[in-house]
Parts: sequence; C-alpha cells; structure tokens
Amino acid sequence: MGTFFQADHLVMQFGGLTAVDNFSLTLQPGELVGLIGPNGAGKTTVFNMITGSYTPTSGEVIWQDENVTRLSVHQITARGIARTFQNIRLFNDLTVMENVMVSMHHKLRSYFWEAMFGLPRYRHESRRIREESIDYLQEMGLAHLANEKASTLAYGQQRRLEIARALATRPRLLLLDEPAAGMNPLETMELAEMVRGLRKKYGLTIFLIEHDMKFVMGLCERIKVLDYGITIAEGTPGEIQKNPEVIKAYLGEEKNA
Amino acid sequence: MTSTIFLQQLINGISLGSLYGLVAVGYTMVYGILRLINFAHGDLLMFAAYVAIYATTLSALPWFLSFPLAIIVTGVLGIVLDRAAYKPLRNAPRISLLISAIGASFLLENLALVFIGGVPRAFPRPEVFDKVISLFGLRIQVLTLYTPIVTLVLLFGLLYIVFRTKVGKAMRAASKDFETTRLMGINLDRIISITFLLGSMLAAAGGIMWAMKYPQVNPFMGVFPGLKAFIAAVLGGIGNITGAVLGGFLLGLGEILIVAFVPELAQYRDAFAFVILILVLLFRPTGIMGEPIIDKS
Amino acid sequence: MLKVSDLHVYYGGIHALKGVHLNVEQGQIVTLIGANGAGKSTTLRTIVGLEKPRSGSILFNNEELIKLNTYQIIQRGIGISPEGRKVFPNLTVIENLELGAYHQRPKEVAEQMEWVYSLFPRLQERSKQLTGTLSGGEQQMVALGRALMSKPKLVLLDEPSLGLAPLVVEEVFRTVQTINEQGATILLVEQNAMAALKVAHYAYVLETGRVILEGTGKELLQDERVRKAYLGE
Amino acid sequence: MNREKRNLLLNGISLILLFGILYLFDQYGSDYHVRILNNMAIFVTLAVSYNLINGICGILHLGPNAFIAIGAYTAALLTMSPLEKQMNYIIQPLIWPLNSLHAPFVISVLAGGVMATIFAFLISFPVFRVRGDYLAIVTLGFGEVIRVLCNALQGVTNGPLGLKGLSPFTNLWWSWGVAVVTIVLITRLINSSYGLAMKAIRDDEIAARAMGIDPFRHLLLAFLVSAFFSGVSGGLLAHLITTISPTLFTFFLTFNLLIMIVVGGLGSTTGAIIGAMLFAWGGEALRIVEAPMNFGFFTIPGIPGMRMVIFSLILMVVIIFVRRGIMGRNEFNWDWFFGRHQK
Amino acid sequence: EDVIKLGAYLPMTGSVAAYGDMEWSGIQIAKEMEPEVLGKKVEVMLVDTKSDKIEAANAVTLLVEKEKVVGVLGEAISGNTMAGNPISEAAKIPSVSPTATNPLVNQGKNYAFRACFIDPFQGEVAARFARSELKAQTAAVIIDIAQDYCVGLGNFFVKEFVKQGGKIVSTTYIQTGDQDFSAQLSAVQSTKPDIIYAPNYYTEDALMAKQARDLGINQPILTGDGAQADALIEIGGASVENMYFTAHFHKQAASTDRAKEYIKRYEEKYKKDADAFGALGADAYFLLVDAIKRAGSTDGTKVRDALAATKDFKGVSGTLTMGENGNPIKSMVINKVENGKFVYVTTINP
Ligand SMILES: Nc1ncnc2c1ncn2[C@@H]1O[C@H](COP(=O)(O)OP(=O)(O)OP(=O)(O)O)[C@@H](O)[C@H]1O
Ligand SMILES: Nc1ncnc2c1ncn2[C@@H]1O[C@H](COP(=O)(O)OP(=O)(O)OP(=O)(O)O)[C@@H](O)[C@H]1O
Ligand SMILES: CC(C)C[C@H](N)C(=O)O
Ligand SMILES: [Mg+2]
Ligand SMILES: [Mg+2]
Repeated sequence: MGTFFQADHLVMQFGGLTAVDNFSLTLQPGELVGLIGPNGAGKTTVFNMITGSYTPTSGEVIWQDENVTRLSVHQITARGIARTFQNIRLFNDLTVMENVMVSMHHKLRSYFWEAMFGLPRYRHESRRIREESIDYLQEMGLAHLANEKASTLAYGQQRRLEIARALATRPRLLLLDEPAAGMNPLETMELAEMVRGLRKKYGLTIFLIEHDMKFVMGLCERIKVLDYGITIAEGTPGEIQKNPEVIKAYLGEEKNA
Repeated sequence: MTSTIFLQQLINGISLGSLYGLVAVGYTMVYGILRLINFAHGDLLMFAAYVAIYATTLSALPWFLSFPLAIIVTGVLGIVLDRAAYKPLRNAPRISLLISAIGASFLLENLALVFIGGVPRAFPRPEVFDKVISLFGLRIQVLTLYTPIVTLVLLFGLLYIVFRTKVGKAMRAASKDFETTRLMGINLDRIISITFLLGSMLAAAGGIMWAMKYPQVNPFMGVFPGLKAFIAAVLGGIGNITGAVLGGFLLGLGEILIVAFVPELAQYRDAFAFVILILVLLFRPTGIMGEPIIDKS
Repeated sequence: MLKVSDLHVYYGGIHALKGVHLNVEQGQIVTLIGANGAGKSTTLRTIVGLEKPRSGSILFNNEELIKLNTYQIIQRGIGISPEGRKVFPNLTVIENLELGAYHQRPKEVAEQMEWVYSLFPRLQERSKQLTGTLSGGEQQMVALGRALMSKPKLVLLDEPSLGLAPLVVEEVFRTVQTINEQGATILLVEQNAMAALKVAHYAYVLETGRVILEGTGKELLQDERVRKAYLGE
Repeated sequence: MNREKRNLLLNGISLILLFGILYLFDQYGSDYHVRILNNMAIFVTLAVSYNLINGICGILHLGPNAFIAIGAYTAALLTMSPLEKQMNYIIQPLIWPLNSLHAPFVISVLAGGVMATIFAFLISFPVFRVRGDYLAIVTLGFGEVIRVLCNALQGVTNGPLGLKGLSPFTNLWWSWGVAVVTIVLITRLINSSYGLAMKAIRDDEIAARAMGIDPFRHLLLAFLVSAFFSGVSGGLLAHLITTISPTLFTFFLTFNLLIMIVVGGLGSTTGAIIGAMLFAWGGEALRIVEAPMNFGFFTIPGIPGMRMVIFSLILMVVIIFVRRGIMGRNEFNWDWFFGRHQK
Repeated sequence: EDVIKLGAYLPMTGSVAAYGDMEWSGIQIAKEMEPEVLGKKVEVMLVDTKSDKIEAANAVTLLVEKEKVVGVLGEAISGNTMAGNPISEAAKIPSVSPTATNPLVNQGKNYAFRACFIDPFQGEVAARFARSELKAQTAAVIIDIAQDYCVGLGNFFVKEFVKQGGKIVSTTYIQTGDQDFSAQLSAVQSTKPDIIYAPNYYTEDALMAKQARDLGINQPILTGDGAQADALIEIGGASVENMYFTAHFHKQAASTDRAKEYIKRYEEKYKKDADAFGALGADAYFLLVDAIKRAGSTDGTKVRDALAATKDFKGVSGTLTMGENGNPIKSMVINKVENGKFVYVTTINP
C-alpha cells in the first residue's frame, strides 16, 4: 500500500523566526487526529503548509503517493484536502446555499460557454450541484437557512457552514482549525457529535486544531502537541493528559479535565 | 553623447523627478490613511497655482507671501473637500469614495473653467528662481536646484510627523481601522483633517513648483502631474512616503534619460512611466517599498 | 458606576437589543453571557458609542454617554478589548500598546507598559514584531493589554478567552481578577460561562436582545436553566 | 402556468416591445433622438461587460478604454477603403497589409472584439499578478500605453490625427442587437456556476482558493469575455461617431464607465444598464445648462464647463445619498416585479 | 419661423481656447453689424468643442441634427474642422471655417468653405522669408504631431525651404499638451540651426520658446498664424521677443471700410486691440450671411452655390475671392513680437 498522507520534516521560517520546526505526521485513512499547543505554537502554520498557503522552507508533503508540497491551494483542494479557517472566512455576500455550491464548482466539467448558452450538459450538472448542496446543508443543520446571506448567520452557524462548505469539495482529508471556538459548551458537544457522524458517513480522515480540551480529548484518537514549533509530545489522549511537559506548556495544573 | 549633455540631462531628470516626488508624497499620504485614491489631488495643484497667481498679480503680494498664502488656502480647501465629499462616505464601500473623488476632481476643474475660463494664464516666476547659472558649460536654472531641496526637506519633515509624533501614530492606526482607532480615544475626524491639511499643503507646494517650471496655468493642468504622481506613488509602494519620493525620482530620471539616449522614443515617453511601473510590479507586486500584504489564513 | 437602562438598538430593520438594562457597581466584575447572537457585543458597542441606540440611556458616573462621540466616551476612562481583537496589524506590538494610552503622559505610558508586560511576558518577547504576524492568541493578548494601557476605570472585555490555550485562558481570568483587585471595574462578555460566572460578582443572561436572568455569579451557577443551556450539563 | 414559462414569455414580450419602440424611432424619430438611442445601446454594452470584471469579480480594473480603442481601430481599419486610407494617412503611409485589407462591417466589428480579447489575454499575466489598487494602476497603465501607442504608431493608427470620415454603419438594429445579446450572455454567465466562482473570489480570494477555485482562470475568463464585448462596442462606436482619435480613449472614458456602473449599483447588471442609460440621456439633457438662455429681455450666454459642474455635483450628491448605487447588488426580476418573493 | 439659425462650433475650452474666444468675439461684433438677412433675425448658436476632434464632430452633429441650423461657422483649427465637415457635408449644410488653413479641410467637399488662405501659401511665404530676410541656410523644424495643421504646414515649409536651397538639419516632434520639451530642444541644439521653424499653436510655442531660451538656444524662431494670441506673449514673456510669424491680419494693415467699422465697434466693446482671429470670425459670418442674401433662401444647395460664387468680397481681413474647393484667394501679412506686442512687418499678396 502506498502513502495516504505524510508530512515529512516540515520547517517554516519567517525571517529569523522558526514558526514550525521538523514537523512530521503520518495519517492512515479514517483516522481522527488532534493538534494542540499554546498560542503561536505553529498549528495554523502547519495547516497552511499542508494546504499550500505557505510553501515550507524545507520538508515535503506527500498525499496519496504524490508530492504536493509545491502545488497551489486550489490544486491541493482539488486533490481532496479541504480545510476550515480559524478566523471564519465565508463568502459573506453569497447565500448559505451558494457558499456550498461554490465549493463544488471545481468538479464542474462543462465549459463556460456551455453555461453561457445554457447547453444541456451544464443544465444537468448545475441541477446536481443544487441537489447535493442541499444534502450537505441538511447534514450540518443549516438547510432552513439556505437562502440567507452568510453574513447574517450567528457565529456558531457560521462555523458549521464553514464545515459544510469544506465537505462540499468532497475531500478525503478534512482539516478543521478551531471548529469549536466561540461556541458555548452545549454547541461544542453537538459539534463533536456531528464530526463523528461526518467521519463515518463520508469515510473522512480528520485532522483538527482545538483549544477546547473536553472536545479534543473526547474526540481524537491520537494527539500531537506543538510548542514553539517543536513537537513535544504525541500519543493517545490519556497519555497526553499525563505528559508533564504538556501540562507545563499547555494544559496547566488543574485543567486536565 | 558628450558628458556635458549627459550631466545636463541628469540634472533635468533629477529636477523633474523631485517634482514628481513632491506631488506624489501628498498623494501617498492621503492614500496611506484613507485608502483613498484622491483623484482630486492634482486639481489642488491647479488651485494653488491660481491662488498664487491672483495673490501675486491682483493684490501685488511678493512671492514669499503669496506662495505661503496659496499653500495655506489650499490646505483649507483640502479640509473642506474632505468634509464635503469624503466624510459622508466614511463607512461606504471604497469604490463609492473613489467615485466621489472623481466627481470632486471634475468639479474643481470645471469650476475653474467656469470662473476663470479655459485660456491658460502665465505664472509669474519670481526673479530669484529665474536666474540661470553657467557651470562647466552646463546651464542650470536655479529653480532646477531648488526643487530637489524642497522635496527632500518636506519629505523629512513629513517622515518626522508620521513616525515620531503622536499624531503620526494615530494616522498610521487610522490607516488600518477607523473604528478601533476611535476606540483608542482618538478623535478620528481631527486626524483625518490634519492628514488632508498636510496632504493638500504638499499638493500646493508641488503646484507652485510645477507652475514655476512650466509657467502655463489652466484648469486642467493638474491632471497630468496627478497621474504622474499617482504612478510614482504606486511605484514606490502606495502609502509609503519615502517610496513615493523614490518612485518620483526614478520616474523623472528614467523619462528624461531614455528620451536623451534614444530620442526616437520621445513619443513613447508617457507610456514609459507605465512600462517601468508594470515591470517593477511584476517583480514586487506591492511596489519598491510597499509593505507585503499580510493576509493570514 | 455604569447604568444602562431600556436600551433599544436596531441594525437596519433588525431589532438587536430590546430594552436591555444592566448595572455595574464600582469595583465589581460583571459578566454578560448568552448564546450567539444574543446581543452581547452589540451592548458593548453601544456603550462605547459605536452603535447609536434608538432609545434608552447609558449613564457612566452619572453622565449620559449616548450624546457623546466614541473618542469622548473612551476619554472618560473606559477601556475596551473589542470582539475579534481588532489589533492594528501594520503596527508593532509596542505601537499598539502605546495607542491604547494615547492620551497618557510618557511616564505613565512606560509604567503601564511594564505592567502589561508583567501580565503577558510573551508580548515583551514580540514587542518589535508587526502585530499582524502574531498568532491568534498572541493578538488577543495585545488587545487585552491595549485596553489596559490607559488605566481605565471601567474595562469592557468582549470574549477575551476566544481561541486561547487553556493555560492562557486561566491566565486571562486570573488577570481579570488581578486588575479588578487593583481597582478596575470590569464588564466581561464571555462564551466560557463557567469560568466567567466563577469570577463574576454579578451576571446577566441575555437572550435575543433581552435580559432574561440576572443574579450573582454563584446564584446563576446553580440555576437550572443556565446549567442546561450554557454549561452543557 | 409555471413561473419559468411565464418569465420566458415576459422576456419575449419585452424584447418585442423594445424592438417595436426602436422601429418607431428608426422610422419617425429625429436623427438626434436616434443618435442618443445608439449611444445608449453602446454604453449599455460597455457598462454590462465592464461590470462583469469590476462588479462581479470585485477587481478594480481601470483599462476598458484599451479594449474599446483596439476594437474601434481594428474595425475602422477594416471598413475603410484603400482610397480613404490613403487620404487619411498624411504623416506616414499605412503599413502593409493593413493598407489593402478591406472587410464588411460585421466582420470588422467582430474582428475588433477578437483583437481586444487577444490583447486582454496578453496583458492578463502582469495584471493578475497584482491585486487591489496595484491592479487598478496596472490596468490604468495598459490603457494609457494603448493610447500612447495609438499616438505613436502613425503607420498603423495615423497617430494623434486619428481616422476621419468612417462610414456611419452603426444603426439602431446593430447597436441594440449587440446590447441585447451581451446582456443575455453575460447575465447567464453571471448566474452560472462560473459566475458564482467569480463572486466567491470577490468576497474572499483565499477562501475561494481553499474551495478549489483557481482565481487566475476565472478572472481571466471574465476579463476575456468583457474585452470581447468592449471591443465590439468600440467598433460600433467608431462607426457611429465616424471619427476616432486617441483622445477618445483616455482614462476619462474609463471613468465614465466606472461612474455608470457604480451609480447603477456595482455588481448589478440591471444597475449597469440603468447607469448607462441615465448617463447617455443625462449627458444630453444637461446640455441646456451650457446653451445660451433666453429670458425674453436678455440672454445669458452659454458658459462652457457649466455642464460638467452640474454633472459632478449631481454625481457626488447621488453617491453620497445612495452609497451602493441605485440597485445595490440586486437584479431586476419578474418575481420581484409581481411582488412575489417565495422561492 | 422668423429667425435664421446658424451654428458655430468653436474651441471655447481646452488647449486652443484662445482662438475660440477671439473668433466668437468677432462673430458677435459681425452679428451686431449685420443682425438681419432676408428680413429675418439671425441667431447663432455656439457649441464648445473643448479643442477636441471628437467633440467637434459631436458638436456639428448636435447643430445639424438637433438644432437644424442652416449654416455652420467653425471650427477654428484644421483638425477639428476636418472632423466636423463630413457631418455638415452629409447633411448638405454649408459650413465656413474662419481659420482652418490646412488644404485637406475642404478637399473633396462640396459644402465646405473657409475665410482664410491655405497652408501651402503660408509655408511658402515663411520659407522664402526665412531665406531672404532672415538669411537662414539651415533650419530646424519642431512640429506638433497631434495637429493636422502643424504637420501640414511644417511639410509645406520644408518643401519650399529646400527648393530655395536651404537645408533642414533636424525635424522633431512634440504633442499638444506636452509641457517639457527639453529632450527635443537638446536634440535641436546639437544641430546648430540658423533658425527654428515651429508652426504650432500658442501654448506649445510659448512654452517651447521659454525652455529654448533657458537652455541657451537663441536662434530666431519663425512660426505660423497660430502664434497671434495674447497668451503667447503672456506665457512666453521675453522669450518670444522677435518671434516672426505669417498671419491673416493686422489692424494696421486694415484696408476695407468694413474693417474700419469693425475695429471701431470691437475696440469700443472689448476695450482692446482688434486681433486677427476675431476679424476672421467676423468674415466667416459675413461670408455666410452674404451668400444667404444672394441666394435669397436658406436652402443648403443654393447657399452653397452662392458661397462658391463669392467675388471681390470686402471683408474685415481684406478683399477675398472664393477660389477652387471653397478656398479663398487673399493676401497675407507677416508680423513679429516686439516689446510685448504684435507688430506688423509686411503684406504679401498671392
Ligand atoms: N506570515 C507570517 N509572517 C511572520 N510570522 C508569522 C506568519 N504567520 C505566522 N507567524 C508566526 O508563527 C507563529 C505561529 O503562528 P500560528 O498562527 O501557526 O500559531 P497557532 O499555533 O495557530 O496559534 P493560535 O492557537 O493562537 O492560533 C506565531 O508566532 C506567528 O507570529
Ligand atoms: N452589523 C450588523 N448588521 C446587521 N445585523 C447585525 C450586525 N451586527 C450584529 N447583528 C445582529 O444583531 C444580533 C446581535 O449580535 P451580537 O453581535 O451583539 O451578538 P453576540 O451576543 O455578541 O453574539 P456572539 O456570541 O456570536 O458574539 C444578531 O442577530 C446579529 O445577527
Ligand atoms: C486658429 C488658427 C491658428 C488655426 C490654424 N490656422 C489651423 O488651421 O489649424
Ligand atoms: Mg491558529
Ligand atoms: Mg459577540
């Protein structure tokens, strides 16, 4: 069997600052892995390197036997890696439904002139996109808001729309950057349930960043911990919670709930 | 080409470049704070030139009084312009602001046309600047020497204000986020007024220097320098004050030298500015000294 | 110290605040909790004059704030760490902090700066870095520190723990208590209801633009509805 | 009757109505009114295609004047007879093979569109390497470069003297025909998945990339489509005015188009159409302020410049009071017309 | 209708606004002198061309299509007249340009006329003057390439100057609106010509002269009829002293009664010396009105025929007979700038 996903000794430097140092990670299909660490540890930077937003100073990203390190963002998405953003980045002027439909655009086969002249192939494809996007919205409990502008959604709903949108690109690997931020404990619990369900339904592999320990520990099978760009620990939630270095750098004494 | 001619052209280039730079500084400053391409900037040049003409000819003021007067009056016009055309649009989309600026520019030009008429006026160049000195076979107009000096002095003054004073810090804050600037307890409207005052006074200084160099003043005289200054500002990295002067120098020198070396290209001179610009932006998409776009995901 | 009564705010046609009232006594920590979109941020924004209410009153030390401009309100001694941090990305950390103390004298600025650095040592490490390149958590620290720079009498904090590491969250709440003990009055908006209620002297629960519940932090921690809706139990 | 069928029918009826009105003007209207209507159609075409880039893709493109110029010169050079060309070129003769090429009007105008599209393709790389105000100035720059080339390449364009005495081929049928085709095709593109992708890029380019959209490809698409229709309009314009020279294609032309689409509502095709029609009509209506006014006893002589003074005042007042333009980002549709909102 | 409606399209704003201004003043005086024809009041509707070709074409369209004028006066400069003439021609409305001197203006047109001489004559006279009076062996030509007039006149001068045994040492181009001529002037300077021929409009000529003198270029400058605007002296100051130019008219050389009457009225009304362009504006008006009178109708074709038959017409600028192609045969003057004034030098007959 070939490599499913492998990040190999990724290094990211900004000027003199090494934001991420020697980050390596191998994922097996269907895994649910967490990435935690103090603020500024380099977690988002890892996502940015995997998705092509940043080109690593050194190291490689292998995705389904292909070296994707130097591909651009949209090419990587097209190959099946999708992400959500830490600071929500929806298309504010589009409706909820359109936000999802846009994510399926890259799978469209019709040429622009087929769309312009309304030829059958395009009409067929566009109907399918519509139907499918309703499905994704239903999945995330947003179907009733399909025709609202994305900017009018409440915060928690926006977070869920981010996920729906990422799902619609039909990824095999989903990267979630702090999906529970700004949600109250109740919503966070619901979200955890949802993530589990999605993984099962779509056979996803999920790699997520989160500061809510209840969420991470309850959900992930394996956790990596970054501090100052360096991987300081790796293991099951149980192991991580007991790791003294992690407690010192990140969790704090009493907070290992 | 002989070395004298080369030197002569070099001096011409520096002089023209510093003139572009002078106009560009005010442009870039207003841009830096408001993110507004102030298309009316060039027309402030024209306004200042007319004020200077009237002050000199009608009220017979000596130049060292009429020029500062023109600069002050233009500064005030800048504030008025902001209050009337831009302030109501503080929270509007940027493109609306741009349209308002285009409108303001048309308005100033055509008001001048209606009230003063379309026939060009001569600009009374004071004796002091009119002298020509001969040096090693070079004929240098005194004005040519003054322009770079004025530009550099104003540049350093402005740099001091923006980077060393409290008001300057508030200006830089305002350039990114009006709302949060207010949350710092800063009176935003006052900061913006000061910005316009300074920017317009710089435009006026540029206008007077321009009119002394090309002593023909008409309602549309600002369009061309405005465009050139805009290019210079972008070349240097919009919003960057030092960049604007640098861009101006580069542009002026480049234009003059290319025409001097290859006279056949004289007709392409106005395109040349853009060609340099496009080439520079190909390699540095935010200009020579522009800050990179920070857009973290 | 701060008395908000019958506040009505509209966003175009949306009636965002429907008669909110609250009371913050000198020296207290008062917290405002509620679901997403309840109107917590809107309340804070209205207090500092960023939104104009259609009716109602906001008294700060017995002075009506509604008539004043934002900058005047801030100058009365209010510091705010806004939702979404809103740091100045093109300025360095130091410059951001200095802007927080725009009207202070240089000596005071230096003192306050020391103090903020002692609260957040990470900021001192990064003091010359452009704030836009900091991590989310680091930016949050800048926002907090900046709000404290003017030695405000009243500090408004809008979800200060958002996106912070657990250790830092604790730190933030400890800081909130510290500055409260040092004399500042605090109005805290939080999603992390548990932690907020623990430190609060008094709390309000907001739902769709109305105060539906109020009481001391302890009382609300015991309240059935609160436990269910906001603590996820 | 279902909604789709009804709308189709209504669209058909409006079209027939439009051409009916045109027929009446063509037969009975004064030359003057016909000219205004022609102008209107050309502005509508230009504004709708310009809006595709600036409104839908959210790019501040300031060089449509280049597309129009290229379309105009190409079409003009093709329709002029070799003899007319000889008469026109007094500085330098027209270079081979242009001096002997000759084509019918339709072909010439289409060739104008194609040349503009080729040009757009050639400049797309430097243009889309930058964004925001930098893109604005780069495109403004290409617009100016084309104008300078029109001035300098006397062997091709006859330089600043321009081309005079073109045949007045453009009539109501051509101008409005092209306008209608442009509106239909561009509206369809905007409402398609491609249009959605463009709007996504407008809202947040980084997020759009993350959703698998290649910004360059889509911006290029909009750019080329827009260039084509602008080029065609340029050809029509040349054969309406019958005189072209580089001064026609300065950035003032761009500004005028920008004003039309922003006042109409940036991002709205309906807005672009309204903006263009208002502009064409208003520009003429405002002429009275420059005409001498006769008050019976005395006359005030016309004041040159007055028209632009009033125009700019109106412009500023309008933009200050309707900041997002007349239509905002909304579009006209029949459901809205009949007051039905349910989807 | 009890009025006869004429249209005038002139550059009232823009780079050559001074011409439009002067010609319109002249037309108004002429109208005061002859306010009626065929027993009806004459009305002249003015449209500004902003000194631009396209606007000129639009202006004629407006006059012909909307205002339905029966005759057109204008434009002042050749390029704009060339843009306007095809439109009045197509509508079969006669037009008279006061001052467009380029021969192509009327070429192939049946309804286009003018009140001035044409450039081959002007170029020849200038060349001969340069050779015989200024004793020039070599000349540098600086031409505004944006203007049909300048390009044409430059060519006619060059042809004759070479024919007379002179040598052209450099030809450089500028463009309307240019401000900085240092590059072109440096090129001229290095060829050391005896004279500079710069048949351009006043703004460019004034700025160019000023920059030339600043650079130490002191050779005599010779130019065409475009020079005779006050703005030339105002802007050029001392630099344009001793500039020679071929011209249409100088009030000192005025000969006809009509000219005397005109000058009197003009100076009463405007309190300044009567200039050449005002005189030609007036002549254009007189020519058209005279033709309408002789045609006894405002019918385009009849007026056209009457215009073509104009003979020994005593205008303000002299006596004029309409020659071929709507081009009059008339005399020319040479003027120069002296002590900040336009001074009459001599008259040259065709
Ligand atoms: N474009 C950039 N230029 C310079 N420095 C950067 C850039 N992006 C990130 N950094 C730096 O890299 C470090 C890691 O940032 P990153 O955003 O990856 O942190 P993080 O682990 O996601 O933190 P948080 O949990 O707060 O989001 C930070 O110190 C930040 O200042
Ligand atoms: N600028 C705006 N325009 C229109 N509606 C707005 C705007 N800002 C907020 N709203 C609406 O006002 C209501 C209150 O919003 P507010 O931001 O105050 O909620 P919040 O309690 O702070 O929620 P969160 O926990 O998500 O921050 C919401 O329904 C929101 O959609
Ligand atoms: C007004 C005149 C100077 C015009 C010039 N004779 C020309 O034909 O263009
Ligand atoms: Mg992060
Ligand atoms: Mg909030």
